[in-house]
Amino acid sequence: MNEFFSVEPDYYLILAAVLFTIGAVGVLVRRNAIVLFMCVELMLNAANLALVTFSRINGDLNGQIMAFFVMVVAAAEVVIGLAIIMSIFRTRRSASVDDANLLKY
Amino acid sequence: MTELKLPSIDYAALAPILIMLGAALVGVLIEAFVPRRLRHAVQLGAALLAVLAALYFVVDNAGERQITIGGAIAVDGPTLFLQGAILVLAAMALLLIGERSIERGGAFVAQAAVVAGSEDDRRQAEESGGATEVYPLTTFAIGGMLIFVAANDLLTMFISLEVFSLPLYLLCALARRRRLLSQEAAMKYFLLGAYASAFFLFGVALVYGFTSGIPGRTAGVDFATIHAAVADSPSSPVLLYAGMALLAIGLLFKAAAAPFHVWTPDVYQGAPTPVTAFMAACTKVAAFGALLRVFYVAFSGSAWNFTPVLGTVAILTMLVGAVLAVTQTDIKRLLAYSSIANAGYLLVGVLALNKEGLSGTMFYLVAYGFSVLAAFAVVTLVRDADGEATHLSRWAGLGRRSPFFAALFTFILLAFAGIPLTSGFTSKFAVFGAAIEGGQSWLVIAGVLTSMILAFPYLRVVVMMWLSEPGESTPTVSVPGGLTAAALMIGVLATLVLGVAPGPLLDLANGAAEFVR
Amino acid sequence: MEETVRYAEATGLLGSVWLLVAIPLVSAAILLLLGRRADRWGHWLGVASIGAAFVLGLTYFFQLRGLENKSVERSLWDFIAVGDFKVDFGLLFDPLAAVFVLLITGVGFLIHLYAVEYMSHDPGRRRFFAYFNLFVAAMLLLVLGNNYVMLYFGWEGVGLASYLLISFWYERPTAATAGKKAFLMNRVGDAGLAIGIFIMFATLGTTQYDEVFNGVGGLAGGTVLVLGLLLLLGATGKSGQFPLQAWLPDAMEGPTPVSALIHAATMVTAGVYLIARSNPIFSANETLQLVVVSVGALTLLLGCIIGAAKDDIKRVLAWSTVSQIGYMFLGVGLGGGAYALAIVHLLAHGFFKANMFLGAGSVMHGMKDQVDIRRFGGLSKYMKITWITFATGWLAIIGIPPLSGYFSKEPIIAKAFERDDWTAWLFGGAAMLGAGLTAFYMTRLFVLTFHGPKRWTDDIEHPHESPKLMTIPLILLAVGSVAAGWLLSTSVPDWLTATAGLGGAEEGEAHGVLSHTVITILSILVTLIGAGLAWFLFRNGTATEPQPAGVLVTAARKNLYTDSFNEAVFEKPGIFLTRALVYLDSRGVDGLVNGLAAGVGGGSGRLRRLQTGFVRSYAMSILTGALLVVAAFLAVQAGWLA
Amino acid sequence: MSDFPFLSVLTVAPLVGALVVALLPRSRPQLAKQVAFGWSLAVLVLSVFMWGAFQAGGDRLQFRESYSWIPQWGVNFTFAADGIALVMLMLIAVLVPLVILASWHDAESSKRSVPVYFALLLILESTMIGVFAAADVFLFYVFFEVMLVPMYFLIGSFGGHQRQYAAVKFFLYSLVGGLFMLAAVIGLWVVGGKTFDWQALTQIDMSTGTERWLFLGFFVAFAIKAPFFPFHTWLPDAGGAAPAGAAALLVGVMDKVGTFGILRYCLPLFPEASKWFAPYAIALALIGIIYAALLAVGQNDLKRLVSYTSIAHFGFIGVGIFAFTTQAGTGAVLYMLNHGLATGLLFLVVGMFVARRGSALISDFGGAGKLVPVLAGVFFFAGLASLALPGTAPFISEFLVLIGTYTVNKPVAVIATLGIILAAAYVLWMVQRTTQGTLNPALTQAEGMRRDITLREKVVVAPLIALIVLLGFYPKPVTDVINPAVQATMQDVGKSDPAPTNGGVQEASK
Repeated sequence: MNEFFSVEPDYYLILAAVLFTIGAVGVLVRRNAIVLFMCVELMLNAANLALVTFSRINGDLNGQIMAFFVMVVAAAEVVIGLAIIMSIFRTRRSASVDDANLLKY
Repeated sequence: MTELKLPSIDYAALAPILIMLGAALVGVLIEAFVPRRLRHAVQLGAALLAVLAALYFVVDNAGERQITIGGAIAVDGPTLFLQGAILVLAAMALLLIGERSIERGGAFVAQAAVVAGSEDDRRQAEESGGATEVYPLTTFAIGGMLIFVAANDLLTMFISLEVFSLPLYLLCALARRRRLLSQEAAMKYFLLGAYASAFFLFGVALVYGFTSGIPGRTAGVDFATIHAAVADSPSSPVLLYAGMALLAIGLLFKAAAAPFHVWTPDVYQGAPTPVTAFMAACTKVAAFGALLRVFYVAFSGSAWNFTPVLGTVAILTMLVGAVLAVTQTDIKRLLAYSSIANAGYLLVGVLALNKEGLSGTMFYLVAYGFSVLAAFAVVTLVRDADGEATHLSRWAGLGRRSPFFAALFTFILLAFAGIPLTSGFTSKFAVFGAAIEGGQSWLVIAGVLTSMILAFPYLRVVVMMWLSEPGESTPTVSVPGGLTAAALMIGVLATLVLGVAPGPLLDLANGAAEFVR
Repeated sequence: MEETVRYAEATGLLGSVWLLVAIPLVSAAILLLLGRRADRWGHWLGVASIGAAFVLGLTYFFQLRGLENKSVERSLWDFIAVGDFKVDFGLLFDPLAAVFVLLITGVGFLIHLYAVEYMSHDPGRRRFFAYFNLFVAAMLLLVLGNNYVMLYFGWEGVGLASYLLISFWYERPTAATAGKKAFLMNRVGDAGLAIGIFIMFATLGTTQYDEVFNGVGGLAGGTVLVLGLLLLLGATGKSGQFPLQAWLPDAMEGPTPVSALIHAATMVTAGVYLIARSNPIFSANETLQLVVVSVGALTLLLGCIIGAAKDDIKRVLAWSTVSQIGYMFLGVGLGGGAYALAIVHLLAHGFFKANMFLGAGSVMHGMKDQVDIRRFGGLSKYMKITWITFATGWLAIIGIPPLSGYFSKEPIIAKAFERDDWTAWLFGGAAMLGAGLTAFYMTRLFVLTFHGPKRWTDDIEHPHESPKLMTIPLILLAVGSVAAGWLLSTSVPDWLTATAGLGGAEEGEAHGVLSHTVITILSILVTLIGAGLAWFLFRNGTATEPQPAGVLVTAARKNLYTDSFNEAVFEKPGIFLTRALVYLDSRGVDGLVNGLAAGVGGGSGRLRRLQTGFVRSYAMSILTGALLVVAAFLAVQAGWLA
Repeated sequence: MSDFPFLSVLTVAPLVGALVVALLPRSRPQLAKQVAFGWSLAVLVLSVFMWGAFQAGGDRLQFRESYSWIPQWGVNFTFAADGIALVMLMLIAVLVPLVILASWHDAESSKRSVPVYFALLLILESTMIGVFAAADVFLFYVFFEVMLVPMYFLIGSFGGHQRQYAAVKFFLYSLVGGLFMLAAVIGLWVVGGKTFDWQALTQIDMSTGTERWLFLGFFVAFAIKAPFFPFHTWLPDAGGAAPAGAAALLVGVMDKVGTFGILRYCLPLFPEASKWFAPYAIALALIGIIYAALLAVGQNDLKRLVSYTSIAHFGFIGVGIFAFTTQAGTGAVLYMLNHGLATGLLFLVVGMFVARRGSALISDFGGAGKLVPVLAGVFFFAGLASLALPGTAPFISEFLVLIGTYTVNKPVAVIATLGIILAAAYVLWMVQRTTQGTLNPALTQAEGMRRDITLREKVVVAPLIALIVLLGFYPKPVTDVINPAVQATMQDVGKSDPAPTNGGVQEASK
C-alpha cells in the first residue's frame, strides 16, 4: 500500500460509514415515505463511496465499476418506489408511512 | 493496462436466464402491441412457454460445471437444480396468477393507478379484466431469481436481487380487492427491501475492501477471490466479519429469517394470493440458493465463526415462526409465520455445512415450494362475496361443505407438521440428518421443539375445518378453474410423492450437491 | 438336601381326581351360560353336581386309604412355564385334602339341598346355584392344589364366589357394600399370600408343596419368619381373623345358606388349611408360631366379646365363627399335634355351625326374615325340629360332652396350657375364658330365640316349621354335631399323620402347667357358669329396643371400635387421598401440560403485539438485528463468544 | 407357507379395504359396515395362518421381508416379527373385527359419514399392524406417526363430549413424543452409519453419553404413548371422548406400541442406557400403578375410569420390562396381550352401556343390573379380568411380572402388589355404583336400557371372554411364543435371571 494514501482513504471510509448510519437511522426517525426512501438512497450512496474508496486503495477498477452498477439499480429502485408511494398517496392523501397501518399483529 | 480481454460467454449455459429475461421483454412488447382482449391469453402462454423453454435448457445443461461470463455466473449442480426448482414452482405460480375463472378478471387490479376505494375502483373490481402487466413482471422476477442462484460474484448477486425484488414489490400492490392492504404491503415490502439491500450493498463494499492485497490476486467480489481472501488476506478481519454480517442480513431478509422477518406476515397477507404463493415458493428458493453459495463457496473458510451466529438466528427464526403462528387468526398470516419457521429449518440444513446439508436444503426447498403453493391455491378457492375469506373463523366446518378440498388442505397441513408419508417429513429428515452429521445437534433439538409448537396452529386449522360445525358464514369453496386445479393437484401430488418416494429427487439433489469454485 | 416330603404319582381311579373340581365348575358354567333356560331345573343340577362330587370324594377317600403312601399328586398341564418359573396345574390328594374334600362336598351337599327350598321364592335361584357351585369348585381347587399358585388360584376363586354370594341381592346397597368390603379385605390378605409365594420362588425357585417343604429347612430364620407372616396375613384375611376380621360379620348380608357354607363351614377355614398345609414352614420358626397363637387367642376373645353384644342372629353366629376360627388358629399355631386338633375342630365346627346357620335360616324363614333375636322368643313350640337341631348345635359349640365341640375344643384348650413358660397361662387362660364367653353368648342366643316370652313384631302370627327339604339337612347336620366330635377326634389325628409334613411332629407326652384332667374339669365348669349366667339373665327375654349400656358393652356393640379404626385410618384418608389426587392430576399434572400450552399461547399473544404494523418499527427491528448480528460476528471473531 | 409375505400383506390389506369402504356411497352405510367387517375377518384369518406358520423357538425374527424404499438413506420396507410382535399382531387381528361389530351403530348417531368411520378403523388397523411388523427403524417411525391421523379423526369426528379438545391433546401429545423420537432416530442413524436396519443397529457401539440421549429420545416417545406417569393426562381425555370402539383400540392396542417400542428398540439398541435408566423408569411405572389406581377410584366417568385403570396396568408392564428377568419380561408382554383383551372388552361393554344410557357418567347409572342383568354380568366379568382374578388371563401376566420383579427388586414388587388391592377397589366400586344398589329411576326412562345384551353384542363379547378364560387356564401357547423373544431381549441387555437364593431344590427333589 502506498505510504501517501495510508491515512487519507480511511477518512472516506469513515465518511461512508457515517453516511450509512445517517441513512439507516433516518429510516427510523422520519415519517414521510419519500424522505425514508431518500435515506435508503443515502445508504446506497454511502456504499458507493466505500466501493470507490476501496477501489482507490486497492488500485483496481472493480469498485468503481460496481458503483456504476449500483447507481443504475438505485435509479430503477426510485422508479418503482415512487410509483408505489404515489399510488398510496393518491388514495390516502398522505405520505406518512405511519398511516399505512392496516396490516399488523 | 493490459489489452482488453473479452470474457468468454457460454450462451448455452446462460440460456435459461436469457430466455426468461427475453420473455419478459417480449411481454412488455405484447403489452404494447397485442389487443387487450387477447393479451391475457398471449401473455400467459408466452410466459409459460418461456418457463418451459428455460426448463428445457436447464435439463439440457445437466452435468454442466463451469464459471462463465467473466466469473459472474456459475453454472453447476446447485445452480441447475435450483434453477429447475424455481422454474417448476414458477410455472405453478403462473398457473395461479393466470387463473380467471374463480373471480371475474382474475386476482389482479385492472389499473393500479385507479384510486383505491373510489367509484372507478369499485367498477374495476366488478367488471374489468385484470392487468396483464403481471406477466412481464413475473417473468422478470423469475429471470432475476435464475441469476441470483447462479451469481458467482457479489455484484451480480446484488443486481439480480434487485431484478427479482423490484417486480415483486409491484406485484404486491396489484390486488383486485382490498387494495389498501395490497398497497400497504407493497410499500412495506419495498421500503424494507430497499433498506435490507442497502445493508447488503454495504456489506459488498466492506468485503471488497477486505479482498485487497492477497498475494497474486486483484481485489474483487467474486467468490473465488473472497475464498482466497478469507484464507490469507492481510486486511483487517473486521472488514470481513462486518461485511459478512451485512451480506447475511440482506439474504436473511429475503429468506424471512428472524429478526429480519418482520415484513413477511404483512406482505403475505396483503399481497394478492397468487403472488404470495409465488414469493413463498420461489423467493425462498432463490434466497436460500444465494445463502448456500455465499456461505459454502465464499466464506466456507470461516465456518467456525459464522455458525454460532447463524445458528442463533436459525433458532430464533424457528421460535418466532412457531410461537407467533399459534395465535394467528388469518390463514395467510398463519402460512406466513409457518414460512418463517420453515426458513429456520432450512437454515439448519444450511448450517450443516456438508454435502448432505446442501442436498438436504435443496430437497427441502423443492418440497416446501410444492406444498406451500398448493396451500395458497386452496386459499384462493375459499371465498365469499367479498373475495377470499381468509379469517380462520370463517373456515369452520369447511370439511362438511367441501370435503375434498378440505382433505387436500388437511394433507398439506399434515405435511407442514412433518407427519411421515408427506414431503414435510422427508425434507425435515433430510436437513436434520445433515445437521446432526455436521455436528449441529443443538439446532436439531431446537428444530424438534419448535416443530411441536408449530403443530398446534396447523392442527387448529384442521379442527376448524373438520371438527367444528359449519356456521352461517362458512364460505363456499369455488370450483377451481383448470389452472388452479392443475397447480393444486401438482402441489399435493408432489407433496405425497416426495413423502412416499423421495428417492429420485434425493438422487438428483445429491448428484447436484457440489459447487463449482 | 434331605427329602422328607414326597408325593406319588396318582394312578388308576385317583388319576381322575380333577373331576372333583371339574364337575361343579362345569355345572356352574352351564347354569350361567344357559341363563333363564335353566331356571326350571338349574337348582337340581347344582345339587346333583355337589352330590356327585361327594360320592366321588368318598370313593377317592377309600382309594387313598388303601394306598401305602397316602399322598398322590396329579399334574394336569403346565400352567405357567417361563424360564425357571414352572407351575403345574396339578392336584394333590392327601389325607388333609381328603378331609377337606369330604367336608366341603358333604356339608356342601346338605346346604345345597337346603337352599333348594330356602331360595325357592327367589327369582335368582339359578344364579344362586351357579355361584354356589362355582364356590365349591374353587374351594376344592384351593384344597386340592399341589402348589401355592394353585392354592392362590382357588383362594381368589372362593373370594370371588364369596363376593358374588354376599352381594347376591345386589340391589340392596348394604349387600353390595358388604360384598365389596369382603373382597377388598380379602385382597389385602391375598396380597400377603402372593408376596409369600414370591419369596418362595425367589429363595427356593419353586412353589410346589413338596419342594418348598423340603427346602424350607435351609432358609434363614428371618426369611421363614417373613414368609410365614405373609402367609398368615393371607390366612387372616380369608378366615376373618384379627386384623382383617371386619368383613365377616358384614358378609351375613348374603342369603343364609351362603353364611352357613361359606362363612361358617368351609371358606373361612381356608386360613386354617393354609397354615396346616404350610406347617413345615410354621414349625420352622417359633416366633412365627407365637404370632399365630397370639392372633388366634386375640381373635377368639374378640369374637366372643362382640358376639355377646350383638342382637342380629346371624351376626352373633358370625362373630362366633370368628371366635371359633380363633380357636383353630390357636391350635395350628401351637403346632405339633395341635395341628390335627385344629383340623378336628374345624370339621366339627363345620357341622355345628352349618347346623346353626341353617337353623337360623329356618327361623328367619318362619319369621318373615326377621333377624333380631330381641324379636324372637318362645319359638321352641312352633319349630320343633329347628329347635332341637339348633339345640344340638348350641350344646356342641359350647362344648358339652359328649357333643362334638367338647371333643374338638377342649383338647385345644388343654394344648394351650401345655406350653412350657408363662405363655401357657396367657393362651390357656384366653382359651378358657373364651369357652366361658362362648357358652354365655350362645346360650343368650338360644334362649332369646327359642325360649322365654314372645317378642314378635306385629305382622307375625303363626311361625311355621320349615319344609322337609330344609329340615332334613338340619337333622343330618344335627346328627353330625352330636356324633362327629368323638368320631373325628379318634380317627382324624391318626389319619392326618399320614399327611406329608404333618406327621412325625408329634412329640411324646407333654407336660403342661396343669394336668389334662384339671383342664377338662375347669373348662366344663367355665362353660356351665357361662351358660347358666346367660340362661339366668335372659330366661325372661330382653328389651326389644337398645338399652344404654356400660363402656364394654357399647364398645362390643361397635365391634370394639375396629370398624371405626379402619374407617379412620384407611377409609377416610383413602377417600381424601383419592380426592386430593384427582385434584392434583387435573390441576397439577394436567395443569402443567395445559399451562405449558397456555404459556406458549400467551407468549404468542404478547409477541404478536410487537408486530405493530408500523414500517418504521419493522426497520427498527431490522436495524437492531443487523447491529446484533454484526456485533456477534465481531465478537465471535474476537473470541468473546463461543 | 412360511415364504408367504404375511407381514406386508397384512399391512396393506386393511388399507385396500379402507379404500374400498371409503369409496362406497354414503347412502349405503350397511354395505360399508359389512365390507369392513368382512375385510377385517379376512385379516384375522390370515393372521391365524401366520400364527400357525410361526416357529416358536426358531429364529428371533421371522417372516422377514425387505424391499428397498429410499436407498439414499438406507431406508427399507423391512418387515419381520418376533414373538412379541406376533402376539400383538394377533391381538389387533382379533380386536378389530370385534370393534367394527361393536361400533355397528356408533357412527350413525354422530350424523357423519358412516363409510368414513369404518374406513378410518381399517386404516388404523393397517398402521397398527405396520408399526408392530416393521423391522426398520424409519419404517417404524413412519407408522408410529401416521397411526395418529386416523385415531385423531376417529376421536375428533366421532367422539363424544369434549372431543375436539381430546383429539387435539392426543395428537399433540403423541406428536411431541414422536418428535423427540425423530431426533433420536436421526441421531441413531448418523451414529449407526446411515442404516435403519434394526438388526444392524443392534450391533453398533456408541459412547455412553450418546446412548443415554438417544435412549431418552425413544423413551419419552414411548412413555407418552404407553402412557407412563406423568405423561398420562392425555389418555383419560382421549379415552373418555373417543367412541367406545376406538377407545378399545386406542387403549387395547395403540398404547402398547409404547411398551412394545421399549422392548424392541430401547432395550436392544441401548442396553447400557436401559440399565442406567431402569430405576427411574421403574419408579415412574410404580408411581403410575398406585397413582392411577387411586385416581381411577375417584372417577365419575366410566370411560375415564377405564382409561385410568389402563395407566395403572401400564405401570405393571413398565415394571415388568425394566425388571430385566425372563418372568417379568414375559409377564409384561403377556400383560400387553391380556390387557388388550380385558380392557378392550371393558371398553366395549362400557360402550354398550353408554349407547343405551346416552351418558358415561357413573352417577347416571346405578342398579343397572336389574334392567340388563346379562350385560351387567359381562361388565362384571370384564372388571374381574381387569383386576387380574385367577382364571382370567391377566392374572398370569400380573403374577409373572410381580414374581419376576420380586427376584431382583423386592421393594418394587411389594409396592406393586399393593396395586392389586387398589385394582379390586376401583373395579368393585365401579361395578357397585353402576350395576348394583338401588335402581336409578332415571335409568328406567332410558329407552335403551330396556334391552339386555343383543345377539350382535353377544358375538362381540363372546370371543373375548373365551380368550380371556382360555388364556387364564392355559397360557402356554402364548408364553412359548413370547418367551424366546423376551429371553433374547434380556440377552441384549445382558441380564440373566438370578438363581434362587437357596437354590438347588429343583435338582434335589425331582
